[in-house]
Amino acid sequence: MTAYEADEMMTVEAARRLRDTTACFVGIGLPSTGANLARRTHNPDLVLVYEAGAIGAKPPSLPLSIGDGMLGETADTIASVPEIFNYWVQPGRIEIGFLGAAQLDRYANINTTVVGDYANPKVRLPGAGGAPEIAASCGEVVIIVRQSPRAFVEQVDFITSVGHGDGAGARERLGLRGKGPTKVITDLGILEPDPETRELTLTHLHPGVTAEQAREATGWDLKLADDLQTTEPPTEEELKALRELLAA
Amino acid sequence: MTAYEADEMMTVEAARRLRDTTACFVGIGLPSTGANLARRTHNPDLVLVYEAGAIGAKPPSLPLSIGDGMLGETADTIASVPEIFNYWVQPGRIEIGFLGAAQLDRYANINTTVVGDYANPKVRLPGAGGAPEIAASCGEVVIIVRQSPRAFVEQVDFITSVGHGDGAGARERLGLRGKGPTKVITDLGILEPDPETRELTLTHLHPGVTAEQAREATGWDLKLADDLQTTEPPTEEELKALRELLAA
Amino acid sequence: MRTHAEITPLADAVADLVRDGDTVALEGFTHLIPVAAGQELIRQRKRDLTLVRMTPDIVYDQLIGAGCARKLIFSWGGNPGVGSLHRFRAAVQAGELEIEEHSHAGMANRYVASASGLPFAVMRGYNGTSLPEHTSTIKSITCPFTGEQLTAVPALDLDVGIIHAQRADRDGNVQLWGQTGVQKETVLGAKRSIVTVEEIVDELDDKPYSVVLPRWVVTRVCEVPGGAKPSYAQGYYDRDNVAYKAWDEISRDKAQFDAWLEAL
Amino acid sequence: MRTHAEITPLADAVADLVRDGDTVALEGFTHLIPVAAGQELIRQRKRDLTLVRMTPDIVYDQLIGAGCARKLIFSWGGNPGVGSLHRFRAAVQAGELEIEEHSHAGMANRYVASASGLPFAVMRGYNGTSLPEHTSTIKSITCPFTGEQLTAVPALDLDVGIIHAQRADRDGNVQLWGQTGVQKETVLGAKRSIVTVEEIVDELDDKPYSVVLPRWVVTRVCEVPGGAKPSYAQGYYDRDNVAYKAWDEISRDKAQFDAWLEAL
Repeated sequence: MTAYEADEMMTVEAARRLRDTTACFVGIGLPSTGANLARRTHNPDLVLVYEAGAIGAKPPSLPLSIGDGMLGETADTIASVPEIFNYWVQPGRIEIGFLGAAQLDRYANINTTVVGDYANPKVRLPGAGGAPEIAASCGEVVIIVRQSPRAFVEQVDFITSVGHGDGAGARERLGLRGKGPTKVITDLGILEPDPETRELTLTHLHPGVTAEQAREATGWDLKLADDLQTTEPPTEEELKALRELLAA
Repeated sequence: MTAYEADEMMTVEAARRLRDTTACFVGIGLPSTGANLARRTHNPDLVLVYEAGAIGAKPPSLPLSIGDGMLGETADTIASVPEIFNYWVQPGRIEIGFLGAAQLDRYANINTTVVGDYANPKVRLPGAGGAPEIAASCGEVVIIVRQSPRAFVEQVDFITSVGHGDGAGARERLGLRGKGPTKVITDLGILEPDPETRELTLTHLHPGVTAEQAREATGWDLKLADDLQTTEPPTEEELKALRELLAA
Repeated sequence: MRTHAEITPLADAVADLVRDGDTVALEGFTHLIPVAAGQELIRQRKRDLTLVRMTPDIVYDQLIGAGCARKLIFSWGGNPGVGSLHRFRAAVQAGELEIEEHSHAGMANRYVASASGLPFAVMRGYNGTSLPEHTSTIKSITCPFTGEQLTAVPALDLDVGIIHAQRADRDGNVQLWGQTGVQKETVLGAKRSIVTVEEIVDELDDKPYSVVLPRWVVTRVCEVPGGAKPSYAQGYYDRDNVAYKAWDEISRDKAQFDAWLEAL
Repeated sequence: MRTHAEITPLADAVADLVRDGDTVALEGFTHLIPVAAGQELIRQRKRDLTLVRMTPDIVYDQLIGAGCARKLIFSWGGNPGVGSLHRFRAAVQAGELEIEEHSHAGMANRYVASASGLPFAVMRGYNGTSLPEHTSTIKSITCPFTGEQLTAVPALDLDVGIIHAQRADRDGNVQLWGQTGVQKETVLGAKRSIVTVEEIVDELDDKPYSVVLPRWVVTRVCEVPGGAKPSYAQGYYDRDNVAYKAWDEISRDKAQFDAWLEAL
């Protein structure tokens, strides 16, 4: 079996989650890699939607930015940015939103705005972009993020995009119509919201990773699922497709 | 001098009113004839906007309907119908709205909806179409309509499109941002709102028409301007252009 | 999840997707009016429909005359460039058809709200007109920033959106071009959609002022050449102005209309 | 009335149309970013600007670093695919730049409201996020039909809208194509507009996903080949990813940035 990196496991697992998906809203970076890999492996019909306007983009290599020319040139259609958000994201037309995060809390709320105080920030991050409405309105959200105590925090400094708010019933109270984050895929394993409490729970470990490692990489007292499972390692085909994609 | 019909005088006079206009929103029928004549005579740069989406249409002949293929094919650009109303009409971007009317009252309020009671109509007319917002938001409105006691009534049965409401200050109270009707051009002459009361006043008679004829064709006690003038008869060139347009 | 529009005969699409009592919009502003689909609704004797259309023209005159409609939501009902719609006019004057009447701007914004997944849209409009006295779906709304009074209109609650387009590919990606009115909003704003097309092609190519509706937001595509006649399909055929004028004659007289209906 | 856009050098357009203290939007979403126009604002030492842009990228880093901006209205401030905007980040962390922060959907709707002549737009958004605590231009609004709580955002009050396009004709009709973001709204929503173009041509022809801004809604057109570099202009040149990465180095260090500014 070919050796692989933790990031490769993460990306392959993300791609697998798009097996039965019609349309996916893609953020730049890890989400874009995962979604493009899915289109080359498990789901050639997968519709990739990017916030700069491309619907059904089929990029020949990984775009560096969200509005690269190759996205528009290979798209089934192009929408204006207002149309993307108003006609495509807002009505819940897109099944899965694929997001990254700078900080994430136990209810999968995402911070990409600021570390520290908003008025006197320790680190100013880029901000919201398209994420808040993707997180609110896509059918469900899959988050791809490397797991570390700096990223997985007890409480995010700023809620840029709502995951499960303060827990059970929060999304309903806030009038958010999508299901919210259903999976957080990391370089160590997979977290899913507990069906009752909505707290993120470790359900899968990637091969070779221990539960202790995952708990140490988490800034809160991470709960483990009763039937904690091991992720299937990447197949030869998956790895080959991923490496070709990254090299293109 | 060539003989001419009353309708020709009316249309020629309407075209003259577009001499210094950048963009004109065109209704079908008499308004379309007048606007297309203006583009062939006094104002070749005149931008014709039609509600089906054509902006800058240059039709080679008179379109039968508001969305004829020749309008789109000759346009500078085409907008969707929501865009036409939201981005072009509503912000007051269009200087002149050219409208017709089934009924008109002394404050230039227009009825194109119903004769008689709304719930039990004597005659059901087509309805509002684009007119209410054209009348509300275009910089000003020019109405072209044949004058008769049936059309020029004391009170319209239904206000489809607001002219000057119940008189001075009405448009301001209603929050309507365009100036409203500034001219009503008929087959007999021209009516303009009194600067104080906003009541339509006869300011011009077409050559050969008497004030008495105009008053008889009006369902209210029509006021005459102190300096009642006679319209310039159509020139040879104007008539030639109009007849070519109608024959095309 | 649905990934591709299904390509079927029109009769199947109408039978499968349109139910008695549905709210159905057939759109196309002068251009690309889905006439064949409307006539299929008549043939299948659909009843109690709430019909929605900015400019009900002859196909709506036919649907109303044939007794398919319980209610009409519209903004301009006439035979463009010709005159009245006599079946529509007769039904309204006889009080046999419930109407909900707006302006074009109001209808366009209602379609936009539907396509946007919003319950309403905001616009400037209707102030000082008689429409709000007779139409309950026009309300006032205050700007929370400036205090200005504006107008709100609700989203249309469309069960089925029906349009005609020039082309589709074999996956059901639909393309229309030229003056495309509110057709995108009609499909995106409805629960189910039927698109009749002039032809199904192997591959779509670029066209000026093109609207593409991707395969996954369209329910059915039906190949119906000439499906917009007597309106026009840019690149395929022109508007049949003679037919529009001839309709005036037919619809004016109930007996002639009944004979037309019999022969349909 | 203005019937044609005026065609002038960029320096004249900026000198004539942009005043200190103005609210100015330079738009272009990755594609067609009006970089040359932004740098002309720097050269002319414009001050106290309220700068508006969904995705302030390196040209806004330059404007902020050069001291042109009093305030920034934005939704995502980063160097796409590279990392941070260091001049922007330094200014915010030092409290030297007032910010008004939205999401992309909020900003897009603010542009739509401006282009529509409305004081606000309605959307679903911001519920449960921390943004409303810090941004006063986010308010709640109730649907008058359903009672549902939605979000309102105000129109942008733009003095000048600046975009880059591929082409214009000699009358000033402007054409851009490909991914065109919020550029139409930027021009239609501003009191005055400047459009830099790759080239001025005798006649525009059809292009896929083309936006045409007619001559009478554009104030100035300026021929500036390469005016979007290091971003890209579809059909003319690709994105210069190396330059985006190199900017990280320059902007990270105040002394290097000052040298860059001196040389501009």
